[in-house]
Amino acid sequence: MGILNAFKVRMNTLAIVLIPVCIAIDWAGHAVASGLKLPLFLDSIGTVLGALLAGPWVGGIAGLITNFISSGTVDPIAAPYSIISLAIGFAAGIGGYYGWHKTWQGRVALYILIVLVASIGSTPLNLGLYQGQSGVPTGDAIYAALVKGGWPTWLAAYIDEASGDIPDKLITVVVAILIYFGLPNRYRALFSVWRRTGDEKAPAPAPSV
Amino acid sequence: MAGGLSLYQEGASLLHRAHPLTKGVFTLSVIALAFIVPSLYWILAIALILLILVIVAGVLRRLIAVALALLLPIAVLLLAVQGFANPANHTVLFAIGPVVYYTEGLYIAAIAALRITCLVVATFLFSFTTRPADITEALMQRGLSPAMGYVVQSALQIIPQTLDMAGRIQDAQRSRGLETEGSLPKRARAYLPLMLPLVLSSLVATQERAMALEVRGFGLPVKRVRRYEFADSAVQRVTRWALALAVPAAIVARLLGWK
Amino acid sequence: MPDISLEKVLFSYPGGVEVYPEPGLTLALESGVTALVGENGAGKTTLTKLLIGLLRPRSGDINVAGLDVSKTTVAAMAKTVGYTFQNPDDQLFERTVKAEVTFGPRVLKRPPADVERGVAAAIKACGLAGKEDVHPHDLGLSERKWVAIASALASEPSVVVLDEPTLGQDYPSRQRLRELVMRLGSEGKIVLVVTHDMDFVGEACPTTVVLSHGAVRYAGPTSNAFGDRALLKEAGIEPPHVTELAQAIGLRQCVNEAEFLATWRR
Amino acid sequence: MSEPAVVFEDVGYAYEEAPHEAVSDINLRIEAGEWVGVTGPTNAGKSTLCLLAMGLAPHFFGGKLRGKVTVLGTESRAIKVIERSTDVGLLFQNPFTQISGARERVHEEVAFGPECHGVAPAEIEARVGEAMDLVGISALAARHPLDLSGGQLQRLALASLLAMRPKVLLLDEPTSQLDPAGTAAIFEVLSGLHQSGITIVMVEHRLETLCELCPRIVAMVTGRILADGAPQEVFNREVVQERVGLPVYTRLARSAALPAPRPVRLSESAKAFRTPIA
Repeated sequence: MGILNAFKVRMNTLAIVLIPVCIAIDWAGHAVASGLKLPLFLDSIGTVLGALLAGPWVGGIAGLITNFISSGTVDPIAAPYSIISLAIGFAAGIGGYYGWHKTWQGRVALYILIVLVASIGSTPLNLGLYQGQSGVPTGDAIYAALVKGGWPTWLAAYIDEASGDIPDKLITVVVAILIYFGLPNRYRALFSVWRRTGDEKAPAPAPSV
Repeated sequence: MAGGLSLYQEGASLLHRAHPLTKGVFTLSVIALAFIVPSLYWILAIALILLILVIVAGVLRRLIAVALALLLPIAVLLLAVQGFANPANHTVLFAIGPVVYYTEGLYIAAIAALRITCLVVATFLFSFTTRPADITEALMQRGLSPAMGYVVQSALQIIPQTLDMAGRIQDAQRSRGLETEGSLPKRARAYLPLMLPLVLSSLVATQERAMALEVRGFGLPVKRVRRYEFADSAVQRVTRWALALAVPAAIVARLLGWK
Repeated sequence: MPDISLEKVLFSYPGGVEVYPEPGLTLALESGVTALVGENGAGKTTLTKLLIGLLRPRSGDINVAGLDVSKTTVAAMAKTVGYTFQNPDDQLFERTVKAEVTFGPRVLKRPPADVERGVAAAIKACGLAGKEDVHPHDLGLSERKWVAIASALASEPSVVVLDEPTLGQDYPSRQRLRELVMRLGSEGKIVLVVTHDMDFVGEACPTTVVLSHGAVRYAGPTSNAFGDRALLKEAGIEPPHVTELAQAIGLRQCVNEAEFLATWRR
Repeated sequence: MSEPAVVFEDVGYAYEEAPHEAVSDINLRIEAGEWVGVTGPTNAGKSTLCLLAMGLAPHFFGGKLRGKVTVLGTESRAIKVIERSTDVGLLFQNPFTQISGARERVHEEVAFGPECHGVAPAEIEARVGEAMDLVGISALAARHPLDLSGGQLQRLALASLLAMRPKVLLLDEPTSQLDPAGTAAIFEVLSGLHQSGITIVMVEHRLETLCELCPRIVAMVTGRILADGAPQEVFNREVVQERVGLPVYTRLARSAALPAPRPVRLSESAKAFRTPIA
């Protein structure tokens, strides 16, 4: 099946070294956003960028470990959501494999896919952990209003979660794609070995002399 | 400049000395059990055990500082929303004008908040008493690939380095006239000029770092050297198994009607 | 009135010791090219950051080209001070050299005609003509450094701060840098060069300030700056190669090649 | 006659998708125990020379290699970089990218390479102690690598290579990002290594330093070798002076119209300037 080809990856040293860098970009993306007091998390830019550059495994593992590390250092509640970050990395990697980030329709599709993965995946976790709330005050206000209005809790929980994911993932995907196309060609090429099949050679970055 | 990212605090307590795997299994099992056990009393019992261990480990004060900042907003949000809007609500606790607050929601929110507290406390307890390098080393001794071990370890160091870089970049861009304060659109426009240099430099460094690793033989298919041994004991092995088995046992008990 | 003045400036980093010991740093700089030298941790970079307001002193006054720094935002200071950091990669982010160099004047909202003139002049002065459309990261480190210098010059600032501009530069590049700072100095700008490169100091900077452990140990003509051996050692300074040669053959102190040749011929 | 350390035979190399070769027509033979300085302006191909000797070009970069690069008797095409790493070490410009990032103590960082090679623990310990001693960072053994200064980090990176017991060291502008104190410390270590018989190939653009340290200099321009020989020989050639530049001393002697061969080092220069012109 075609889609599985995206996962047939040779992890060379470069791909392995790229993963911690993507994790650090996830962190920095969030730190810079909170430094500027932007009302968004923006903590998966590295995951999406890594997936677009080097495939679903790099993106997925970066997402997974970003969450593991946050859980162990600043926010233990992030731990169960590691699985969602893994899925976001996979989704972006599959989109990247098919080159969705290169066309306008594709970019919209990539965004929608990531929002769906994030919101559908997080809802059951929110139900188990928070009785369906998302822990974000505005989303939780919507949740309270909907439940009060007689909506089923799972649907209210989904809308609560999605209300946060829709703007956050929009900016995440836009920023990741802007960064991707802001890179010099040789760096895009450097990490794109995974797109080729059967070719063992890395492409051509001229080193700074 | 910061070293690696870690909450670890030197110590000699029972928890500090325990095998990393014992602590890991304990943490995961306790968190799972907190969400499986059926009633408030059971959760309180788990919380009590955790509290005792926190005191034993000598990290009570630090734990309160970090955990409270995290848990307080969540607890408030849960108590406010669930007491007000939960499908099970029917016993009125109090009413302020049109806003009615219910007992059932309060109880449900309290249980959820306590479970999250167990999750947070157990995790911090683990982080406070276990060196990150020990976790990866212990896992690698049990078959985690050296590549994954490398990824986790180096991420812990690259993160603080990258955050330092973010500070330098902010200085550099502000010196060019970039505004990082003011209205939301103004601040939002500063995001890319702050992020892009960081991403570019990080990726450039990736190439050289990959070469530097190959130059040191990283990735050679050799039998891994154990960097150090962890003290283990029969008691710890039994504890690990008991804790690991307690989770499926509790699930089965719940399915059989444990209330 | 001097063009830059610091008056009893005290500063410490959070949790750190005083960078400038009591009664604080007092220093006056005139227009022209001044080298700021001293050992690592002497307080050189802290000083330059204080000048543009990135760091705020706990007490004391700082005036730069008629501006009271304490009453001015960093963004407003950027109109007057062009600052080039040591590592160009901490600031490069645009897709072309031209866009990168234009960024500063653009966010400073200079009139389009000024932007165009400043950018064109900066690109030319930094030897980047013909490379306007290249991605900055497709250039080598030394050329990226030139892009950062051009970015600082593009807003036509009256004060220019260069942090370790010669690091990693080859000979032709250093020559161009020398010509550039000397020209800026002769145009009446205040140019402050933070460096460990004493050959460059001797060739390009008529005035030198030696900072050691947060205190000004020497401020005056560069030609007399390399006399006190003990001070040089303390401030981590290796005198210029020319000075060593002059000393070896018993000539009076020389700090650059022209001076050496003139003295030797006599 | 012992086997040469590094041999380039008619080597040309183009990075993948690059329109031109980065280096061309390189013929170079470096004997075991030599200390060779490589210099030249930006884009001369100096770094590429190191990458070729290490085997990173073409193994890491792909691209097209003509001719033969043979290091310690093995042609670069025939051996992977990770296998080569026991005999050949490459030190880069930036100290921060060279620490593995996976170790929390200086001594553990030094042990990283030998561990990758599966060296026995007792042997690793001995090598780590020896390597830290050689570069003078034993006192920092228990520190976190990221707490070190740039100069200390670069010495740590060097110790990490030495712990692999290389016979050939390639250094690509090892001190260009360091201050004078850090630079002096590195060069002192290198002098010691040269004494002990290690072959050193060092890219450096500070010509005065190069002339003081290296008995042999290779000057490159636009991917080709322009001159190869003793410092005085190389910097007395007109073409080198035009396209690479001169050490301060040689330039002064030239400006003063001192007779050739002009001095390249401080001591010779002092002598030359003291001698009255006939």
